[in-house]
Amino acid sequence: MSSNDVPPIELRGLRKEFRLPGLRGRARAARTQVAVAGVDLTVSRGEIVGLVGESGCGKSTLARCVVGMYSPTAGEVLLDGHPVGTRRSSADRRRVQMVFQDPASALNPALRVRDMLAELLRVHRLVPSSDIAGRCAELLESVGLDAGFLDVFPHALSGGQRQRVNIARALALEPDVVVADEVVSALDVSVQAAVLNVLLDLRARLGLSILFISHNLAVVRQVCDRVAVMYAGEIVELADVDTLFAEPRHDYTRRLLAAIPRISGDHAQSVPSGQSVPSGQSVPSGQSVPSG
Amino acid sequence: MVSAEPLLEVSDLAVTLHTPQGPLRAAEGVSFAVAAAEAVGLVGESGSGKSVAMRAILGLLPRGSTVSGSVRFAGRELVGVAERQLAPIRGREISMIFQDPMTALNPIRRIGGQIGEVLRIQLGWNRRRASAHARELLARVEIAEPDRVLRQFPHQLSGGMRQRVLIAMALACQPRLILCDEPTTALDVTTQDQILALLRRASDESGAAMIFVSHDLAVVRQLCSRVLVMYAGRLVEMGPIGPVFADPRHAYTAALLRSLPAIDGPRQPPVSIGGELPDRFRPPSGCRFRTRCTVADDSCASLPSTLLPVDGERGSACIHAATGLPDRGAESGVSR
Amino acid sequence: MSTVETAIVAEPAGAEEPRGRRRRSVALIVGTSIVGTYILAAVLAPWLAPYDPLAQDVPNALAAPSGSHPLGTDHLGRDVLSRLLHGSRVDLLLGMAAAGAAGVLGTVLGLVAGYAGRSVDVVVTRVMDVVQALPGIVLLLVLLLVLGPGAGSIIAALALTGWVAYARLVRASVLVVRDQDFTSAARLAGLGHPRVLFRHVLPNVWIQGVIYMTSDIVIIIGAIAALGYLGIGIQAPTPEWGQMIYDGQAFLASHWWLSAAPGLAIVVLGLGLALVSDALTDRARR
Amino acid sequence: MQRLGYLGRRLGYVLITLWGVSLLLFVMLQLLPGGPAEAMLGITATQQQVDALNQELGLDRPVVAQYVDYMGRLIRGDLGDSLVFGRPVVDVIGDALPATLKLAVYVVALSTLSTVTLATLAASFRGRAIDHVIRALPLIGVGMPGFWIGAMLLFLFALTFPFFPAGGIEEGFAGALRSLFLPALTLAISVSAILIRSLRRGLIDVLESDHVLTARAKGLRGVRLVVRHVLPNAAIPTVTLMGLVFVSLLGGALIVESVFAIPGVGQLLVNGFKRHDMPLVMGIALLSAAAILLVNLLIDVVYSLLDPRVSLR
Repeated sequence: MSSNDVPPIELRGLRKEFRLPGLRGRARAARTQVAVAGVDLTVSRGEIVGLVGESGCGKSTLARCVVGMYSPTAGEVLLDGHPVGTRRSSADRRRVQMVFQDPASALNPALRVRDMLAELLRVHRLVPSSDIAGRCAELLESVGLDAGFLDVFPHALSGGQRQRVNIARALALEPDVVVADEVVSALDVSVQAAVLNVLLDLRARLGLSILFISHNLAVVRQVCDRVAVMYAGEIVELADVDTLFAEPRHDYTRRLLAAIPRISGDHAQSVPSGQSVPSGQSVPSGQSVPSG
Repeated sequence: MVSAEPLLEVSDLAVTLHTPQGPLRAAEGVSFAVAAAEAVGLVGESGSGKSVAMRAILGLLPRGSTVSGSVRFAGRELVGVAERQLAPIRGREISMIFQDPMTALNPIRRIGGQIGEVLRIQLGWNRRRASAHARELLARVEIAEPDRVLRQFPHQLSGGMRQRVLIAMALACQPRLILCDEPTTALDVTTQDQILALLRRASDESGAAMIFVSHDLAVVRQLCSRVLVMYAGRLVEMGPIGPVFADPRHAYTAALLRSLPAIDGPRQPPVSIGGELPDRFRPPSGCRFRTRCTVADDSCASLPSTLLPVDGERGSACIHAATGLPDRGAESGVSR
Repeated sequence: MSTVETAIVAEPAGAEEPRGRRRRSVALIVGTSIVGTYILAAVLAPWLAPYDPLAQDVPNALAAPSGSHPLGTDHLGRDVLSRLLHGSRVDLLLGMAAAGAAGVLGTVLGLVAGYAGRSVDVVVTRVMDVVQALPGIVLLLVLLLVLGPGAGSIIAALALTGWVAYARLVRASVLVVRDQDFTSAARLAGLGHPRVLFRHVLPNVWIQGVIYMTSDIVIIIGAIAALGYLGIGIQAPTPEWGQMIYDGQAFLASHWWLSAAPGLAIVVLGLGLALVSDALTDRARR
Repeated sequence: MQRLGYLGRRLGYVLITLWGVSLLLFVMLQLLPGGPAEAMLGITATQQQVDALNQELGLDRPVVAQYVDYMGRLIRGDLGDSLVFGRPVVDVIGDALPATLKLAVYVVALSTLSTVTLATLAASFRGRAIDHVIRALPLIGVGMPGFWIGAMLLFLFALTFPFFPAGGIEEGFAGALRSLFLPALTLAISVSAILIRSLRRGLIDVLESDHVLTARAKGLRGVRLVVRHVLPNAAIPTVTLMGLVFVSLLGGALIVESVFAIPGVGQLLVNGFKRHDMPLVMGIALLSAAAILLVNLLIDVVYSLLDPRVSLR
């Protein structure tokens, strides 16, 4: 905990309102929807902060304010201690990158992986043009994909592979902060872990700061250092991950934790176990399948 | 009273879907039985064939699909039967709840009409009687203002409310079997919790048997007494849920359980199953999990998909079914 | 999380017709051959046509089809087959030019309106609404009054009437693409608007315009023929299908083929283009 | 309440668009080569004749003053006098309107009937022979110019087999029904070509939707399923398409009237164009725009009745 270090990203009193269309004049105030109601949050260098909450709590809006897709109604976003204006410069945009939720729509179907990565490197002049090909392969390697995937179109990738390419794209710009918005929620459990490990690895190797947004508390517990619980546009609890799961303080956090189904221990067994398998129903022996 | 014959008996069920890339064998060799009033979980990941197998029971597959094998429900065969003969069973004896409550209701008809409809066509009730009963059903699924909701359209309700409406619809004719196809996947955790409690109570009260399809092992753990595990179109393990989860006898079940992030207990780094799902059009020979398996050997390539007995109640299609999985499976498997 | 499963369950095209793919590629081949034949006929008309399309032979007027005149002669004794072949130059060329102009104009406006949003979008959308509030033929006539007679005017008038359909189509696709995460990602990566528009949005939407163009050419040729039929299109002696249908109508009872032949020429061309369009739509959907 | 608000907004939009059309037409008048007067009189006219007509029409005044005058007359419903007929344009069009209206109603009835029947058949027997036949029809129909279909129908059913009159419009309901059958059929063929495609696609999309799966899981099937859960939902996108179809119908009607010698608005337009009767052409343009916008408004009403979600927009 080095408090004298300037955090790569800090939110101060961040607030975002949306005006609902249709009404004008005096009724306008009543038709304003507050998505984020004044949030303070800091992500230190090399830290993974989880942001959890249910749909509609404002976590995605918050993410979009952080990366600059929305300009906040009030409050500010500070990069390395310097506030960024509503119109972000290209250099400022580059420093905060986002990995999107939906692997299907996050990659341009018309571009090969190589072209997509090379474009970013070229536009921002991140490496000399002779090194672009090598850097592309290196980026894929850092997310656990071999260079063979460079010449592939997105439709030929599985969900997990797409999500890794998405991370590689964010990495191409050498950002300080990555906002990971529900990056594994569209993936199968067996594939989720691979993507999570990529994030953990990047944090360890590059000192990346990650704002990890998820509705899945179990996943957040696996990868995050601190967790912020969001409810109705506000952060209702912010704590170290072990503390939060062991001693939740806010009533909403407690309810959220209680609602999660657990794999261990018996919850409810409505059917007496003796009745569950009728006689003659044990493993059928004669069942065969044409194999191959 | 336990009858000798199970309520539902599925044997050697195989489903071939027609896709733009050609015929796809989405499920094959699926055999299991469900007793009256029993709750069975059917788990698997994308492409495991679990939803397809479920829809095949009621003949609700997309056009051009072909089904072989047998599904016997209360002594009647359901495979290869005309739509005309299946229709009276659907919604009355076997009902189904679907995954996405946002799209599962007709957007341009009122809730009351949609619930009442099943009573009118299946039980021949008149509009007034059906409507009165629909109100009662809404109250039973704990909807606060049933009278108002009856007159509303689906878009005026939240996802959780719509799923309650769908449950009410499924319970309407007091079916003997309820098929649930990932009914809580699209919902928030707290809403999911309420819906699961509701489903548990509903199946207790009605005495209906239930097959609960889910990718979420924990949800199935909450609700079911027995579990079936599918992978790449085949059934790989089945048995009472406690023993299966405590001591899995199929390498896939074990790997899946390990990869689950836990909400309590010691914090552990993410563990994944290496590799990707096999090509669905050209699956590997023998055990389909062997390409990602850490405890496979040469014999796996020629292993039949038959479930081998573990003990009287359990079966697994793994070479380690009888002896238990070797320890190295528990350590390796950490990969990217 | 059966996203793959539901995707397959919901898959419409292939699931309904197993043999569909082969039949669709047959459709594409047939369609392209038809269109190709027309283009060849137009290019080679001077060599293919047995007679001068303008040469009159009044004593031999209204001759029935025979060895020397496969489709007979019209009321001025001109060879119908020769006029038909030369007509393909006029109708096809004008049709493609007008469709091309309308397509480019509409695509650019639709792209800009959809991507820029806000006031630009409102202005373009309002203009589209105004143009579409007038039946095409009425606007066409008004524009021709202003622009005066001639092939150039006809192309310009057709383009000014026809761009709206392209603009609507492209704008709608842009709105979809603009909401996709990859467009946001491109913006977040600090790429400028022109680059995002032309490299990330355009490649995903232009095919819609091209597909529509294949069916639009037929509609436009129909309109050109309609102008000819009404006697206000391409001026008289030049062979043009619509004018030929009109000329033949006076002799419908005795010489039906005079009207039927040029009409069939349009119908078959339309069929060919429709087959191409259908096949392309199918490819794009996949 | 919400629905009324929605319709109010739509009505406002219609008025704005109509004003846009009038502005467009005014600009066109100004752009006429040599000015409207010369365009009307032809290039053989002497300068005195042109000046006289300019003065008579007030075209020698500044553009702004002309525009104020133009809008003032429009608001009073005055579209000027027709040069050819020497009578107010409104009256001339009013005389020709009934014939065109009868034709339009006839076409709507014929095409709706054939569209619903054929599209439902095609969607229910998807992939079978009947579906392929019905799907092939629009492919041919789209390419057929209306006036040519008209001429061929005329040849077949009026000249070769004289079931129907070759032109004009007969007295009385039965007469109109008989004499307008061929022109209506001509137009219905091209209109249905578009509609069948759209409705078939819509039906198939609905047939594959989740809520139809729910309905089938409740035990619905066959006609009841289609009538209660498929057709109403599939009709919604097709209803919105009707607006565009009406536009093409109106345009087509103008041409088909020439083929069948029906004394309607279309004939007026063609004659007006050929004789450079500007007030008449402009009047027809403005009135057809008004008709189209009105139909679109009507479609919005129907749409808001069909789809409960619309009132929230």
